[in-house]
Amino acid sequence: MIIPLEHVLLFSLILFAIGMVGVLTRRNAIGILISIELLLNAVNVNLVCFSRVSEDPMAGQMFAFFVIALAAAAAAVGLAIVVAIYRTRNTVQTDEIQLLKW
Amino acid sequence: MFFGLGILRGMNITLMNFIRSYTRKRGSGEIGALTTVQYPEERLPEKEKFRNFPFLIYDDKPEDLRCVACDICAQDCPPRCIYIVKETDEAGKPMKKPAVFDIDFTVCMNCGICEEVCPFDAIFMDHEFEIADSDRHDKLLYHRDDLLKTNEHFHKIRPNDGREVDTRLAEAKEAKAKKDEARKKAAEAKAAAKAKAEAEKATEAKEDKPPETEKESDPQ
Amino acid sequence: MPQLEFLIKCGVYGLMGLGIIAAVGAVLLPNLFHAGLALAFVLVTIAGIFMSVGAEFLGMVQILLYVGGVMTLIIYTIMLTGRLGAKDVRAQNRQGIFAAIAAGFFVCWIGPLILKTGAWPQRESDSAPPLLSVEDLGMSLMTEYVFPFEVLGVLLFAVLIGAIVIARQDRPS
Amino acid sequence: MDQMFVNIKAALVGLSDKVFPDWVGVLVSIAVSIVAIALLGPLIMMYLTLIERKVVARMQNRIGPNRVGKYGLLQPLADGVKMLIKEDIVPRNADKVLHLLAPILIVAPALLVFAVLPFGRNMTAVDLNVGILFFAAISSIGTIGIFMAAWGSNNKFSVLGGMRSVAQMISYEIPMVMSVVPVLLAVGSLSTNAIVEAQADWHWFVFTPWGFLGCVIFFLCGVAECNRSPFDLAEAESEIIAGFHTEYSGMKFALFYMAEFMSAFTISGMTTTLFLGGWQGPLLPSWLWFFLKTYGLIFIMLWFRATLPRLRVDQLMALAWKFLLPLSLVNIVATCIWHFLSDEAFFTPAAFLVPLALLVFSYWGLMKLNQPYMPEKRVYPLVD
Repeated sequence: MIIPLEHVLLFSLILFAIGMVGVLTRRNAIGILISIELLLNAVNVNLVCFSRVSEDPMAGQMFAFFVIALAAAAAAVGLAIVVAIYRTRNTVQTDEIQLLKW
Repeated sequence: MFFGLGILRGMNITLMNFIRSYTRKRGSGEIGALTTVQYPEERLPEKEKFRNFPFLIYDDKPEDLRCVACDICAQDCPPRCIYIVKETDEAGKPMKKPAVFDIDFTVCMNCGICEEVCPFDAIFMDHEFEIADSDRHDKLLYHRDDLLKTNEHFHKIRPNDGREVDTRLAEAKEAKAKKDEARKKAAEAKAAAKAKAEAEKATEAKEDKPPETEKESDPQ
Repeated sequence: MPQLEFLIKCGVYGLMGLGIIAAVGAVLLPNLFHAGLALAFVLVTIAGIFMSVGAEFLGMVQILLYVGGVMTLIIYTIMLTGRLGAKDVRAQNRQGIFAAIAAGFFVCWIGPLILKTGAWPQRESDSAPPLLSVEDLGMSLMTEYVFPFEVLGVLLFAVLIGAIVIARQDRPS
Repeated sequence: MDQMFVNIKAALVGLSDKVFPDWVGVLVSIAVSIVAIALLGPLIMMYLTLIERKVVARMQNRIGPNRVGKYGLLQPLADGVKMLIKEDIVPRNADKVLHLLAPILIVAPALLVFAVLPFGRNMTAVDLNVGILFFAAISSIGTIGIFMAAWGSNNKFSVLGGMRSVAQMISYEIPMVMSVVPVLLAVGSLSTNAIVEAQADWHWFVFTPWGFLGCVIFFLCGVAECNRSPFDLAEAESEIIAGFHTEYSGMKFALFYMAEFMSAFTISGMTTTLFLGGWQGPLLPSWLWFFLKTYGLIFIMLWFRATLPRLRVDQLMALAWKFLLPLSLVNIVATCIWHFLSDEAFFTPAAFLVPLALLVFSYWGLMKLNQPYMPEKRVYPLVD
């Protein structure tokens, strides 16, 4: 590690907090998805940095790898849902999508 | 049958063209030979049927051009790029000659209608096409003297048309000469008849006979 | 060579700073297209941090999958769903203050905990830090982590089909 | 001769080591590589434009540019001057920042890829151990730049072109990466240097059945990736003006142009590295071999451009998803078969013929499956 681990952890913490604010405040469904990607990436930074200092360096990187793949999957399905909602409701603002079934 | 065979065949054609452009002589007309003409240095021979901007024709000296300023071409010009003012003599009487004959080449669309409608074979389409200039307002507005070209020039660029026009003009001239002669003869005859009539009158003043020959001798 | 190390350190801290600024942009920018691009920038900086801690493969995968794949998908959807730069559409809902308080509380709670924990394992002393080669990663994917790997394959396959089914326009009658 | 450039760089670094402390030497070494690549990229681009115009002209029985300098050799400079002094127009309702950033964001990845190209023996700027992945990752960043250009211009044609371009790039990236996998299987490394080293002694991968197919797929996908004819739907002049760079003029347009030509070069260079043995070759210096092979591939690109008409959108997508992708997947299987049959020898008849049979069979099958619907030829009995 070229910089102390605490600093990376703080960085990822701030990133996570920012992503959290985004998830809580965005109206647009795609904006929420963007913020969720931020959260996942903050976690990934942690995983990779821990793998750098741990005795078993493989685990952290593997988990980060799986997280990236899962995030891609989540984004694909989430965006498909957003497109489907946009087709039927003609909006992607989450507070305008109030019906449970349409 | 083989997926992509057509593509390979097409690529073979372009490759052969690529190779032949080096091996075959430029301008030889063979397949694959370069067809480029390096324009300002080399030119293709001009075709006789090529038509471009109009010019005014004169026969011997620039003063007696064929144009009579009849204004037909100016009237028939689709973009109205011809402007004619008749020349006047000292007395202010219009003459059969243009004082101003302007053609705006920025407007002219090279249709050749002026040539077709001219009853006096005075305006023809030229082969001149390199008229580019840096000033589009003055340099491309051609005045009478810029437009004047000799009949020899016309023969040079369009020999067949020149010959045809010349024979037509010669015929017309001949016809005119014949007509003039006829008119002259008629005038003479008229004069003679008049003289005769006067003489007769003089003689018949005594005999009181009405003159009849005068009407019959009228040439037209 | 301490001077070079200093330069690299500066670079990494710079990347982190830029990443946080871009993350703020990704969350707050009213125009979603700009937000998406800011997120792409965050992802690139994170890839840079991965590279700097020796996870080259992961950094590259991050760029390839996230910037090349997910971001393209997100921007594509942003463009498809329209009404982008409309001034009258609010980007944020009314929970801004509460969210900021919650996030601030979160940071104030965890941050000191991180700083107080003095005993983070450090590997500064290792002259040749263990860089994981791509071969190692591949081997462990095929041995130790083969089950999650297979499950991931099935999941991605399901996602592929599911996304098509959900987003498809014309359903056969 | 072979190590000419390497020696020059070593001499420069040695010179700085005499004067400055040793850490400056590292920086000098980095700077030399960066400057060399930053000069090489635009230079290659400039002369590629000339080569393209010349070659395409010859294929169409014309001469091509020959006025500026001997054989038109100074034409790129004249073009450059023209580009620089042109008016730089930004549309009124454009997103100004994106409009400005997009060309930079498109050029930068195109130039970055040069870093992992092995130009000759010991002539890789950065010998990353994930070189191929770096290439794939960096060239996928270009899509973001295209999006920015398309959306920032605030122009219908730009957005249409950008959408087309991105759809095309995503689709073709998949068979492209898949066609690289056989090489990685055979070499066991992602480093470009290791791949070239593995192809010593004429063991070029293009001489194996899977390598030949992989080479063709990779090259075709590469042509599509850098939006060159016949896959240039994104900038189809007759349909959508110039696609995503419709609103660009002057130097910003030149940057797009530069990115296109530089990625054409890097695609060719990567194909050379992966399948044609890179800088391996007898007699001539290694870097000359690399450039010879690369320019040969670029000639094929120009040849495509002079021959083939533009594809339709559905044909383009069908080619990528229904033909190239399955074929490249089969190719991976064929490589595995080759690997186990050949038993570490490069050429054994069984290891050669079995994958060949598999590939020919799957090629034929895919061709049959992809047969487009052809309506029966209409007969007009009353006419004849």
